[in-house]
Amino acid sequence: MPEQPILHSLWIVPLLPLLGSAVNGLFGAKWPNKYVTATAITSTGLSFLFALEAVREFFGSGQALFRKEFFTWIAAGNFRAGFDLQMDQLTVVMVLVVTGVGWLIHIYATGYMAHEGGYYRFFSYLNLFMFFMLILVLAANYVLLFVGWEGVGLSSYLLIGFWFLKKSASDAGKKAFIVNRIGDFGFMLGMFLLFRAFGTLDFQTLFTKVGAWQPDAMGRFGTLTIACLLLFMGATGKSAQLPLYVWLPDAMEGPTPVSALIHAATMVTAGVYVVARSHILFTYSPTAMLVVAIVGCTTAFFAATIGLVQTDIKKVLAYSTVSQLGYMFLACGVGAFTAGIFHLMTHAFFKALLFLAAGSVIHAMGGEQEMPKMGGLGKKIRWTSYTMLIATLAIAGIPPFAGFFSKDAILFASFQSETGGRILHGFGLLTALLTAFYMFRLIFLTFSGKPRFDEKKVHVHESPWSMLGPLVVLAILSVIGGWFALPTFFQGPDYFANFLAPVFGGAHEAAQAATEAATHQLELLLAGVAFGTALIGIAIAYWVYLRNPRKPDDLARSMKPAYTLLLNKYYVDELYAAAVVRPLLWLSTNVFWKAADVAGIDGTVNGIAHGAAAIGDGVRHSQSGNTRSYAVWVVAGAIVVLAVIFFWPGATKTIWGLVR
Amino acid sequence: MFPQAIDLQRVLPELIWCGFGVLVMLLQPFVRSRQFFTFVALLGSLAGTVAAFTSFVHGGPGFFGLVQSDAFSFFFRLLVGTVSFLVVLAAGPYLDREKLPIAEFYALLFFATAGMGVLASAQELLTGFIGLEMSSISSYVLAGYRRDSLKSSESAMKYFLLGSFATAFFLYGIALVYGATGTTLLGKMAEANVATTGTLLKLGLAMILIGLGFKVAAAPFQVWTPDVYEGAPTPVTALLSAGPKAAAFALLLRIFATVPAATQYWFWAFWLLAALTMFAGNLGALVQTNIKRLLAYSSIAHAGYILVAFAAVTSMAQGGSAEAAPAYAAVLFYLLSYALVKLGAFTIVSQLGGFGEKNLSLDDYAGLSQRQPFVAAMLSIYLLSLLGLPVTAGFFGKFYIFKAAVNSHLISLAVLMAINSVIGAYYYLRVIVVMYMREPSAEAAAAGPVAFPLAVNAVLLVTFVGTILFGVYPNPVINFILRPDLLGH
Amino acid sequence: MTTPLIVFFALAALAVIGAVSLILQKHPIHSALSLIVVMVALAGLYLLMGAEFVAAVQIIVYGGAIMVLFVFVIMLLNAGVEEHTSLSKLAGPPGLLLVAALAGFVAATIARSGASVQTTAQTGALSSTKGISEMVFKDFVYPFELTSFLILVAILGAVVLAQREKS
Amino acid sequence: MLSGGHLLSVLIFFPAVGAVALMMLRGDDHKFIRSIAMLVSVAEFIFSLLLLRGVPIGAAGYQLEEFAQWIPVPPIHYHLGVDGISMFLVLLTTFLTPISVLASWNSIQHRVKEFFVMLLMLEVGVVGVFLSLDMFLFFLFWELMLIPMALLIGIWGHERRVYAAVKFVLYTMAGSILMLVGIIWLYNATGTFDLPTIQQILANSQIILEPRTEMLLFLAFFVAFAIKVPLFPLHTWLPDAHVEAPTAGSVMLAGVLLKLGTYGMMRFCLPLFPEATHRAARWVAVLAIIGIIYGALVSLAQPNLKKLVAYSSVSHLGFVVLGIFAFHNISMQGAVYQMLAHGISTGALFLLVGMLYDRRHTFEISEFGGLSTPMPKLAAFFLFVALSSLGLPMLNGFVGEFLILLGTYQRHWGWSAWAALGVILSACYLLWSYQRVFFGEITVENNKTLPDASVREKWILATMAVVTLWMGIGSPFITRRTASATQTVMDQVEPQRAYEAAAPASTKPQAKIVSASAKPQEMNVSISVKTQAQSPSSTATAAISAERFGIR
Amino acid sequence: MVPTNYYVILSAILFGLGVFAFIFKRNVITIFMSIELMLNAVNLAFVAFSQALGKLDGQVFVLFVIVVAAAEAAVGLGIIILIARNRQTLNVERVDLLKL
Repeated sequence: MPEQPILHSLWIVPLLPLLGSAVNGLFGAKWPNKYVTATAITSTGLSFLFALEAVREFFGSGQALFRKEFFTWIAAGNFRAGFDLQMDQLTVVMVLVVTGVGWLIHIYATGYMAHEGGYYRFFSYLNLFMFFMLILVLAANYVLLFVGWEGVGLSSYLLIGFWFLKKSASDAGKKAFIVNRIGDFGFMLGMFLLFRAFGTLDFQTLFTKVGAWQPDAMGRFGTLTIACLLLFMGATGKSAQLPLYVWLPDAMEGPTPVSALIHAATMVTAGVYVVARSHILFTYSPTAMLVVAIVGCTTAFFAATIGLVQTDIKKVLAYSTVSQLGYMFLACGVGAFTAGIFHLMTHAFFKALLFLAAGSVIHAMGGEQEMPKMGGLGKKIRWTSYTMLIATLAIAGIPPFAGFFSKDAILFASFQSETGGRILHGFGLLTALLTAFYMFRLIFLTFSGKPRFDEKKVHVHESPWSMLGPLVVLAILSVIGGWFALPTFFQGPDYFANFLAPVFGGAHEAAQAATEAATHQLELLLAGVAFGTALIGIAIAYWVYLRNPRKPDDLARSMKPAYTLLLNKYYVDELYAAAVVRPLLWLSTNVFWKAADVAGIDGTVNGIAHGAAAIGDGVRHSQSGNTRSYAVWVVAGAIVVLAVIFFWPGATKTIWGLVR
Repeated sequence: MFPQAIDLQRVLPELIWCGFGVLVMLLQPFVRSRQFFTFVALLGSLAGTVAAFTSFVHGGPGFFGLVQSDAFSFFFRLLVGTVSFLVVLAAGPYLDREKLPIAEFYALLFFATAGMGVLASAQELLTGFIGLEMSSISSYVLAGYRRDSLKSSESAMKYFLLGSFATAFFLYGIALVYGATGTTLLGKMAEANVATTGTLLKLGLAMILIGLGFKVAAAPFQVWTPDVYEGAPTPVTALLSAGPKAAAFALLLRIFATVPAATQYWFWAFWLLAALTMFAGNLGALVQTNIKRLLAYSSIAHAGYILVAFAAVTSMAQGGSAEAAPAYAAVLFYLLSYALVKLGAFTIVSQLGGFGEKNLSLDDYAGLSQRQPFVAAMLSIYLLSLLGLPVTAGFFGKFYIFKAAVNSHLISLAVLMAINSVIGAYYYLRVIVVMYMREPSAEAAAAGPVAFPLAVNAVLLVTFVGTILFGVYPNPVINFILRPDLLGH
Repeated sequence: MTTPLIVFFALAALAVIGAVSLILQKHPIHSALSLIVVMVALAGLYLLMGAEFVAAVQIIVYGGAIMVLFVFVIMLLNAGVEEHTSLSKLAGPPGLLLVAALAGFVAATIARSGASVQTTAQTGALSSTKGISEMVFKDFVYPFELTSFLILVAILGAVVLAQREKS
Repeated sequence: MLSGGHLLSVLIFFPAVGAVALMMLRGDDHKFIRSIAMLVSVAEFIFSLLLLRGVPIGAAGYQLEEFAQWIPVPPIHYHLGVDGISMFLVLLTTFLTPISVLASWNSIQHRVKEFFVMLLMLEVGVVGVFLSLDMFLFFLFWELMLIPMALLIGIWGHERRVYAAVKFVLYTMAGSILMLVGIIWLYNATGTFDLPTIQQILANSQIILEPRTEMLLFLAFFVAFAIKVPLFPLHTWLPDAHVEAPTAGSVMLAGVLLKLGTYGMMRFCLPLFPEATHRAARWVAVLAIIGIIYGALVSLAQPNLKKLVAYSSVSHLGFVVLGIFAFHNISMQGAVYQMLAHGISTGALFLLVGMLYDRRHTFEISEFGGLSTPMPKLAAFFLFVALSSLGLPMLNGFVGEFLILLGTYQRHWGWSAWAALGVILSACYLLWSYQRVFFGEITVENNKTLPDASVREKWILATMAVVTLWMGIGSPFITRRTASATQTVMDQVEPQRAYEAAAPASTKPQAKIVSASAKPQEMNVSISVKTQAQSPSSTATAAISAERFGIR
Repeated sequence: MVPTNYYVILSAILFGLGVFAFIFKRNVITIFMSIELMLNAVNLAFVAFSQALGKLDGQVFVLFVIVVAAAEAAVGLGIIILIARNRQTLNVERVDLLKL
């Protein structure tokens, strides 16, 4: 019995949800819902508790990094991939977020899904997701991380397509998986390259080995740069960045708790996590960093613009998620990994809350998701509306809500970064403005104003406490979640940064240095600017949607092309369909299969066969049955034999003998 | 006193066979019982076969070197003896079914066998010629044995006309060789000075090759084969495909084993004949729907394979006969395996043919595996052996020929042979497919299984066991035919 | 031009003419007769070469027995003028060409290789019938005996084939 | 000189005995026949488990050898032996046979006896191929297994069965006959059919094949194997054979027979003709990659479920071939693992397709749709298997693919990158077809009432699933045992790094990578050092090949 | 004295004519005759050679050939009679039941 029992059997943390999933999957079909609920909640809850205990022990042990190899999973030649788990501060954040938020959402789901068919299936999938997500964040090497990576993809596939009777749902699930696969393609190649370069994929050894290298200069595509970019390709897939973000909006086909857990709080942040986890590699490659920053920034802005006009409440949230993830990458890209993770955490809180609240709204509306058909719900479902309002304030970046601090940290860091900092910062602000605008648009459209639905048909009702409870908890978190960074505004330390310092050592130092360099005023100024923009955004939203509700349609009419463009999400899906999907299908069907395979290769083979048959028929017809012809054949044969014997090369002498 | 006993002993099998032939003829007017004749015939062919042993034990040249009783002739005597024995077994029921006179058949069979024996042991061209004629003329008659069948008589006519046509070539060849070398003794020919008499000898040998090429149905002399095989009574077809062919090959082999000039001149001819014959046989068989005809074509193809080995022999024999030993072995073993298989297959065909040989088309074999599983299995085994699949004698036969060909660097020929065996696979499979993968026709199912009398089953058993045995354990045969004194020196 | 040569050419011409007429004649009987002419001519040539015995056999067996058999069969089947069908495409011009090529080639080859056979012949002592008999009954007794069986086969075959069916 | 009894002979001939026993039985008592067949195949499987004990971990060379004179001239021996690679392939065979017996429990209703006889004879042939160390013996079994398979397809298959069967046989024969020529040619060169001896002779360069000859020999063997695999342009027999074959036939075909090709490459092409292999490698790799992508795309286009699976194996086997011809011990290990994994998962896929066929008597995807409503269990299994086949981590498919790509990348990053596209595509076609078959509303009326998996089917699928999972997690159990064997192959094919010289001109970034990292070179050094240690003879060959490459 | 060559060439010509006749006559009997003609050509060659070589065996061969010819004649004519009986024709071209 070691002094840290749980820490030394860390596997139990992921294993519990797996057990829950297996139990529910195998036996749940015949069980009443309450057993299923019990299994699911207890398994995830326990795993949360164990996680807490493990964290406690980890800090108790006081070591920078806890790492343990449980068993070898793949071994070939000098390659070894083990079932190795590790724990450090970064892991702590992730694990707690995953298990904690996950658990809350489980509880929420018990209420939300209560009347759905396939209840057991749902929770089995959800637990499975928890398992893979925990593997992802606990993994001590890239291969095991990849297990979680693919696994969460799978579970998201399953959960998005949970209502498999709906074609749109199963389509969305398939799309999610395949798009992720495209990212994974890059991720795998990245791993291969790393292994080729360093001969290992263990975080510890690999990162120490990197230390021996000198960084790739800006614009130089050395091993590290390529490796980072490949890894980042995976990240774009998983975290829905340009150009692979397309699956996330569709993913809203899944039940809302799923959207909250997977497509807001946890899975989609995996990409950010990976980048943060491999920050050493990235810091060694400014090029890659820049790429990350640009992609993040662009995505943030791009998604925000789309979010402006979406009418489906979940779609709006989806695009805002994409946009927020963009922020996180922006943070990583400018070297402020701490800020990135910080935002990741706060985002997990308020975005989960947003989704859950939205779910509660939908629940209240009896499945209605179109905001134009809502309105005036504020009075009817107070808890929901207030919690959602908190979350909105948080995401809009209104102090003292959590979002403000994290977003501010990011904007500040981007402003600081020497490569194109101003531009990045500018776009960041703009995005903040848009975010504030469309989020309050959502709020106003949903909760205030006149009801735009038939009150007789729809009986709006507040959700059960099993759903509201999590909302409240998350609301609290969304408020206080950012206060770690509060002291920085009074020259105090950034607790969160210090906490993560052991992990982001180098990078953090850099950030610190920057902070020192930057005058404190500047920081305050920037914070103020950010706050201002947020307010402006809110103001516009208020002006447009509450003061004069005609306005939106006028605007839409006045700038029709832009509006339609945004409404159709820049036609990216259509573009992909036209440029990739359909050509590929056409090619495979008509060229590869019908033409090359059937006609070409098989045709040739059969052609040979038929040719042989034809010749055979010829031979057959030489059998005229007429003795005289046969005699001629014999004579012909005689001549052949004579000719061969006399005139074949080697017998030429005799020819001359004849003619002479 | 001449001839000495030893001379007689060295041709004992032939004497016995001829003797039995005469005996049967003499008994024919007095005995009515058909079984009796069958018994005598079995006895005779067996006796001759056994006698082959004694004449092998007291081996050596006989009649001033006209004949040579050695391992080689022993092997072929044994082969033709067994063949005739099996043919007797198979023919008995057939003749009863077709209501054909039996004694004459056996007598002719005996003389034919004797002729083959002579061919196998002849060491002198004219003796060989006589042997050839004995076997040929008797087979002409046998081919036309079903007198009132148009097909049978026609096949007899074609066989006879073309056969004697080819014989004339053969004979002319002998004459020219005689003129060139002043002798017809193969042994003496070896000493003949090729340089002075080159052209004439070459022409003579070419003519001989033509004559024998006809007998072994090498393309383009193969034209007669399908017609004759189809028309002749099936047991006779079995005999034709197994016996005379083997005997003719024996003479061919002996000639250029002993006459260096032949080895020297014949190589390319064999190369070409082999290629042509393989393709003619296999391609022709592709489109056949009459099983007898199909097998006829396949036997052409197999003649082609054997000729490949001949080409190998010729190209190896440059380096002395010892070099060529494996190739000889290949030829001999192939002839053995082939004879067994063809006998078995044709026996089944003759039995399934029914009265007047009506059911010969592939369609009559549809779903045979369900009507008569064992017969179908047997036939499939034979076909697979012809195809050259493992654990059948045919596999080793083909393997040895490939080996011979590759040994003598005839890669091109080997590849051609490979291609051909694939083509061959197609039509052999076709028969198997029909038997196993198609449902029997209504009337066939109604007719029920054809009875297989004991004698026929005996034939099948022998051929089957032989095929499998030599397919798993060819050692005894191989060891025997690989002996250095195969050709008695 | 010595006497033997003249005789040779005369007989050769006769033989060839006979052979040609065998081909040209429409009626089998006439063909048979022209074949007999050829045989007689050949017998003459044998005599010229001093092979009396062979010549005699040629006349007696061939000209006598065998051809009589032919004529007999022709009569038996009272075969008329042969109908001139040409169903075989091959046996038309191509056949002609091939045959010409073959015959020409053989003849030419032999003519070329003439040197190989020595042309002087010892007549007289050699052509003794005694010598032949000795060979037949000593050196070649085995094939000779076999021929007896061959004849048997022939008889048997003829009987089997030609006898009228009882049933 | 030989150890360990006659286990191998038993393994080869026990099913034959069983088959004979079956033949003796009366034809009409189907149940009895089935159970006997089941009994035999299970017993065989249990015997084969003894191999695990017989082949110690890390032992190089062949174990449990059996050696007996068979035919004096040419010297043909009855020489059996097993190493890490063949052992697991044998295990795969003996495992899949009872599964197929079980799978054809009800679906085979006419000529039951013959069916099981054929199945067992097939097992005999396959096991024989894997275990024989004498080339002649190898060829004999190779041909032997042809007929049972052809009959399985041709008698118990579907509509176009005859065409498929004949096509299958002709294709295979076309290759194998040439291989026979090659074998004999090799015999002429070395004077023996004994594989280890020949390897010795060639490795010690007692006989040096001149490049052209070696290449021809290599091709003679390679084509035969490539047809079996099937490699890209030679694959067209496969879809027909698979679609027409009965379920058990497909399982054996996909599960085992295809592996014979890749096994042959490992066992013959690489060790015997290293230089030729090296020269051919890049072309083979190109074909393999084409096969991977092409197979995937074509299966993407298939309206026929079984054909889809068939084409998917073209794609998967492409990975194996690539792994073999990348000459990296990791990829080699991966190739072996992928063989086994593919055997299991594709076998399972065919089983499932067969179960669907038993219910609906069609393979047309359009005929299905929404099936997970009536049959959730079957749907779940299908998803599971599909995931394993598309290489989801923690399932068997991943390990093989990952190792192959990883290993290949170490030598030719380009190949690996192209091949990795197959990973994306496999997800596409499998998930798309799965969606069309199982998701959505039920479109066809008589799909509404289909029964879910029966007990028997559940047992089959459960076993498969367990193995799949186990192979996905416990891979070292296998890789540890195959390591030494694959290493041997590597040493034989790669006596020295002459290949670097012959490697395709690397594109710009790769050059950078190589320059940037010191690691790979170190690895190479270590490997080549190991080579020196393990096979001292190899240096000679090294020299030869070196100057040969110099010539080229 | 006549050179042997002349005889042999004559035999070659006769042989050729025989072949010619075999192919270009339709009547079975005549065709058979042409075979006899060819055999005669052979005989001529034999005798010529034997005389040239000064050996008797050539003449012995001639005897054998004649015997064989007789045998063939017997059987052949038997077959011809059979054909004539079955087919009511002597034209070989009409006897083509077996074909393809």
